[in-house]
Amino acid sequence: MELLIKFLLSTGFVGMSWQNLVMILFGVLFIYLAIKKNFEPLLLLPIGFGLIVGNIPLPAEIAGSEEGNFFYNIYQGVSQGIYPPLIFLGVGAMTDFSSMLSNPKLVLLGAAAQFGIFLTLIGALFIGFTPAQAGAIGIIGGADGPTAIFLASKLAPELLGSIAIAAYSYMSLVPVIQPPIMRLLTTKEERRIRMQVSRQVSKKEKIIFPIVAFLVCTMIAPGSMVLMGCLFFGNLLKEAVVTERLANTARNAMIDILTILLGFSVGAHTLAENFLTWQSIGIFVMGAAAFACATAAGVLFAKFMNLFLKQKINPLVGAAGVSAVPNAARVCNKVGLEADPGNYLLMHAMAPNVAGVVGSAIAAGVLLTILGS
Amino acid sequence: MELLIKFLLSTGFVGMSWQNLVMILFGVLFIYLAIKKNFEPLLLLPIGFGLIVGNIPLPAEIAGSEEGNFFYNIYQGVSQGIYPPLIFLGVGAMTDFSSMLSNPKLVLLGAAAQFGIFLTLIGALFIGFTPAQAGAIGIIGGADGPTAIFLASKLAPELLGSIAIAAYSYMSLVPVIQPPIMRLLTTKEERRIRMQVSRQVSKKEKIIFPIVAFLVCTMIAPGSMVLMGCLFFGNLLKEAVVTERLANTARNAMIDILTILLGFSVGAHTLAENFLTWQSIGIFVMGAAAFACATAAGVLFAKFMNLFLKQKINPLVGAAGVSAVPNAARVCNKVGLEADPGNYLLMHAMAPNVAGVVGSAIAAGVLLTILGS
Amino acid sequence: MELLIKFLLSTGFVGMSWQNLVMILFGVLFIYLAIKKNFEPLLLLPIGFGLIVGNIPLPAEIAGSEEGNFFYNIYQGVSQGIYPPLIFLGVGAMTDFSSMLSNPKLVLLGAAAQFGIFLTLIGALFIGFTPAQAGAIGIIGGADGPTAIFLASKLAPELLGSIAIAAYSYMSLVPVIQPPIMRLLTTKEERRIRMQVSRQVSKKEKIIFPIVAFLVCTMIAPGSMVLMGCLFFGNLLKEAVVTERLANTARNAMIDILTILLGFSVGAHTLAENFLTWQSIGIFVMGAAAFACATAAGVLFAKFMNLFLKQKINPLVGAAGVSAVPNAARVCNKVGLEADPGNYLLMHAMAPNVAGVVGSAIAAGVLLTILGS
Amino acid sequence: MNFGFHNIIDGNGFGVMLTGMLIVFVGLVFLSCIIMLLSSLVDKKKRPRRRLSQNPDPVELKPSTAEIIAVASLVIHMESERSLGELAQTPIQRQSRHGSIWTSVGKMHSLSEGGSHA
Amino acid sequence: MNFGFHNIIDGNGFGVMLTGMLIVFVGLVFLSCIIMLLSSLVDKKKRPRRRLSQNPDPVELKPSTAEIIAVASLVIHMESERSLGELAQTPIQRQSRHGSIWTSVGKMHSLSEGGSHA
Amino acid sequence: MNFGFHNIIDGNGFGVMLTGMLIVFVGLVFLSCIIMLLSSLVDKKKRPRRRLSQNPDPVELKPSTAEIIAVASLVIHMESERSLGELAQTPIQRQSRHGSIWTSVGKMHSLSEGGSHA
Ligand code: NA
Ligand code: NA
Ligand code: NA
Repeated sequence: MELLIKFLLSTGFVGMSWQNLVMILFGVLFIYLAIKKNFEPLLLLPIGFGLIVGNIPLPAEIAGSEEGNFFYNIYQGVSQGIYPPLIFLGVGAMTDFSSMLSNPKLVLLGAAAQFGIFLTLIGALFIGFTPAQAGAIGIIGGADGPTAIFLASKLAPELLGSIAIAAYSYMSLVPVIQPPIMRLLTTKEERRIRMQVSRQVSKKEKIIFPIVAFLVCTMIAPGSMVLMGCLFFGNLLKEAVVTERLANTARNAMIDILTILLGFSVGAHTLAENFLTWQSIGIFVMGAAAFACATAAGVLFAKFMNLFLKQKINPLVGAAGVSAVPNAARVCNKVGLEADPGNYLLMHAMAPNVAGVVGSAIAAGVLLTILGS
Repeated sequence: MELLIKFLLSTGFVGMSWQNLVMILFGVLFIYLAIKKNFEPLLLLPIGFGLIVGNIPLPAEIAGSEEGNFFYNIYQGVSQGIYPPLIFLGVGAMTDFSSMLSNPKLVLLGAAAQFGIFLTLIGALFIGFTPAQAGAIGIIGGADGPTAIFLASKLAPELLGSIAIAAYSYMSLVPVIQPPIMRLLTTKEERRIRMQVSRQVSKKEKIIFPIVAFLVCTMIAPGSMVLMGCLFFGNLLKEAVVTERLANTARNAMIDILTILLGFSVGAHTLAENFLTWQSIGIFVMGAAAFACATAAGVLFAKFMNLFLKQKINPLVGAAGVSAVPNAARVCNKVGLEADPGNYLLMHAMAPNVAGVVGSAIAAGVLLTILGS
Repeated sequence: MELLIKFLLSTGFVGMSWQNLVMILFGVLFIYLAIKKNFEPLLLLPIGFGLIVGNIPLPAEIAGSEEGNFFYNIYQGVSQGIYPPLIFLGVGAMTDFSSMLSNPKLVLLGAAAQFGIFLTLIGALFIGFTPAQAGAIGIIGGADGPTAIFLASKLAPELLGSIAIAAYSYMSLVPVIQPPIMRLLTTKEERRIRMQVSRQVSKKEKIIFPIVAFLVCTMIAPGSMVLMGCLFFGNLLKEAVVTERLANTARNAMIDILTILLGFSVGAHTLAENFLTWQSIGIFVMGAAAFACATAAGVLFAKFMNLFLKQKINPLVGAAGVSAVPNAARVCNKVGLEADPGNYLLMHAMAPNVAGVVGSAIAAGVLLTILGS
Repeated sequence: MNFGFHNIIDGNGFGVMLTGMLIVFVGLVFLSCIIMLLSSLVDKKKRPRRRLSQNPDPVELKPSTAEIIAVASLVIHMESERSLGELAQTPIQRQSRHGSIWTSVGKMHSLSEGGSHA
Repeated sequence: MNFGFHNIIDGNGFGVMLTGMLIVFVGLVFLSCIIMLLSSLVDKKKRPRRRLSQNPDPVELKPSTAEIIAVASLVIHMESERSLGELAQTPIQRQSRHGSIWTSVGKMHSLSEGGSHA
Repeated sequence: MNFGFHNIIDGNGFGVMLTGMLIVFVGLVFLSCIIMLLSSLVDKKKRPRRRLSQNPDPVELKPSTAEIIAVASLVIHMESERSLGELAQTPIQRQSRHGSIWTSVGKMHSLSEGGSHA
């Protein structure tokens, strides 16, 4: 009988606090958004379910010590910084840089959009985060999941959950955040600008690029070595046809398995005490700001470039520099079509889009070097 | 020359004991059963070969310390409780709960069949096992591989090999064990009962179910949190079409890789000194008892329910409550067809069948909470 | 401002030594060979890119302690001896032993070719390597990647990079190294010998073989237990049709993922200070010698066997005993066709070819037992 | 190993059994109630799911030559995708829930909607 | 959390920002220069890559019967390879070997002859 | 590094060589004996395995319209399976680098030439 009592006392109802409940509701919310609104479902659904799983109150004797606990074990891949680079490897094996290779000057737009990162960093410092935390929050503006999680795990593990969720949420909110800013900062004429068709890129270029690009980027920002190494290694596997089977596994089985483990364990480690804080609200506000600034920076820099270029750029593609591949590029295309049906910007927008991935990885490297203990 | 002698003394012939030989023969036996009799080949073949590999006598200087040893390393996934939950995740991504959703009352049969677990536990206590060991042995009656291995790794690691082998052997012996009991406990009329066709289940239900089910189960039995979390997470990946690629990898590449590692390392860690014991015989006897009791409990409870239901249940489907997915359900169908060709019970039997998986996971949670140190 | 200086001082340009540069060039070279010359691309391309990544000079504060470093983490699978056996498992799931089963006497050629291993060992001792190092270098003559890496990680981790690179380079240079030796040691008449068609092998044999073969090999050379266990386990998964899905994953997703991790991390751990040494030159010279000796030994032993056989063997197939599957077998076929268009030796050459894999695994076992600390 | 009922008493076997079965039943009863609730909550109007037989009988299908050409083009299309190694990265092929080859176009749409891991 | 500009000064926020943006720009400017160099270095003569229309219009394709036959052979071949996959689905499917009569042989063969990578 | 025969003597090189080669030979001789035993033990009556030609020649095939219809239905069947999300991954299938269906044969080659992991 006392066994039964003992057991009942161990059930989830006992010790279920309102925080737990709120967290579980958040989990349900993210799952809903993933399924209904298609908000980065591959990440937000696992994170959402992880939130639910991680916030069921457990009696001490079950939760037990961290070690040997399943979720603690699979979370090692995050805290040790193993999953994100390998996922980045798979991303590299998916990414096609040819649009970027075909009109290199659009790369600069990918640089400009990183302005959002650093402005957010300053904002985060202002509202009282430590420099390391501010760096991790700023990277949300990079609009790049693995990069954000990788940097957060190094600079501010305690904020990782909030940062990951903010990053992925805003990446899927790009179609909501960007258009008004884009319209605000451009005239209808500018949005109408048609860009010349981009040249064909040879296989040889595509193969040499990842190697050279890796050297350049790591030389200049050694902190981005791991991310860059994996991204461009994956891309080389893809472009060097001889390793197609590896590239294929990297972008399918491998990235899927890692995504499951990453999302699920990140969610399960986002506990009420870390998530239901003023800090998180700050993080989400900053994140929104980051995306807005990044978009604005991209668009304005494109207009700035037009002052010097005779072959004008359509400033809308500047907004794609925030990365958030491929959503941002699609948004550019959409807004472009509104202004001029028949003006398809997608392929042009892909250039700053992928450049933005590289740009935010460089930025992450800089932050890691400067702010990393 | 003395090198040669030294070497010869290190060969397997020296120090090959009769126990080693018996174990190797057991390994060959399981491989034979897996291939010829199709006894859960995906698990018993790796375990069988693992038995052979693990029981070759090695000179100390080769076997070396546990650490750094290949089989010790891959076994960590078992002893740390990492493989079984992830395999369960893949199982969730394979399982279709719609039959269960379409007639919920059959769920109770999945509960009744867990009686086998606890009766076996008492039997195991009786013949002198410790409570923890008895719990691990009882779970064999759950007829669910990952659950059994997971619980055994927590409660009685020293018995894991015997328990895993017993569980999988009996799961594949279901077509031998169950029919006589089913026939004994039912009249021809009862076996003839036809059940109404089950309603269509909407996508929405299928998506909401895993979330709700997880909450209910872990609230009531927090000890089952990890297993339930993985099972229902996998199922959500499957039902939420947006994550199809993850579900697909989870039920293919991921579960296959883990099954290889689990089976092979479990086999290689089942050494003569742990396996060739009176305990093992006890475990196998208890295991058989567990399956028999579970079947009987399922059938009898179905008949008991019929006392109150106007829409009679065919008691045969009660036997499917032991899980052992999908063999038990097939057996029900087969025995049903004997009594009345044209009375297909398979879809009805799937309901208690999958309910049994949930049931035994809950039971495992309870045992973990009560008996876990 | 001082931040900027601090950062600039951390860039790759500072502290870039000529050794780093040479290593990076080596990396580029291997990638070039992999893509253009199809030199074992699945391994040499990852290793090549790894070389580039691993030899970018990093400031201490980034490189940080070994622990927690991404490349250090994924390298654990190599230093702990986890990847090579699992890759060997996948190799087993790809390998078809039927040609070997259909004419067993050709197995001896796979033994003869291992002579290269031990002659190289002596050569390596001569030029001043320690016995353990010499053993690791000798295994290059085994012409078997996973075996070489596995043994090197146990006997001479400091040489692993050079040995891995040497092994894979020479495996792909087989079409260059072998033919002259083969022509030198055989008369046109011998090269013209046609071999009788080999008998059909029954499924049963193919299933029993891996089990028996494992027992025989590990009994005689217990040190080869892990490699043999994985090779023949994989092969059993393949031949026992019931586990086809496991075999399929083992030879696709699993082996690909492990190959990516192995190649990349081995490359990234091959640093200038270990690679740009006289030792490496010694290793490459010895490696070439190893392949040459192995080829010669195989061919000569085939001629020796012909003294006793009435059903003559075409001595060319002896050269396939070095393994380097399937290149060596193809070379035999090619050289055979030169002498007599219409004399297809491929299927015959596959027998010593796969026997060579087993042979070098046994040799590795012996070396591990004798030279392993 | 010493037999005896005292072991059961010492191990509180019956207590464990009763608690265990109770919890299991409570859990699953609860679950089945929830399921009943669910089915009443969610909208009742079911769009009947197309049931595709796992090995369709050629004779039953009777495709026109037009359909055969469509099949041809589909295969070519699939091949080209696969050989370009690009389809691999898109969930869509597995994601599309429609059984008919006519949705091979729809696949390309869902392609552009495929979520990214990045 | 205490607001205030002093945080920014203490954290040297502007220094980080300037350095960061500088490096990012230097990096990507550098990169785009390299890309321009690349495209001028590599041989200019492009072999036009076959652009396969993403949704092939059946009517436009008009395959000859020869092509349809090729499709047939391709499908047979794909089936025989993919039938490993078929085996690799659910245990139920693994038992029951349904599917095309044509490929019942191909299954084990495409296996045992699957290239030896060892 | 100091050259010299003494190294070999100190390292007992010849001992290792002799032991090694002996063991390797014993092992493989043993193995080949076992294989001979095996082949004599197992039942001799072989059911001749049908050999599926590795590169199906379109001209050789000459499928009847019935066969083509079968192909059509097979593709539909494959599609339906795939859309049911059951397709197991077979990377080898995607390994082929050729864009045209005419190289479906080439896939088998690229399979056997896919380089080695070992
Ligand atoms: Na970015
Ligand atoms: Na059960
Ligand atoms: Na060899």
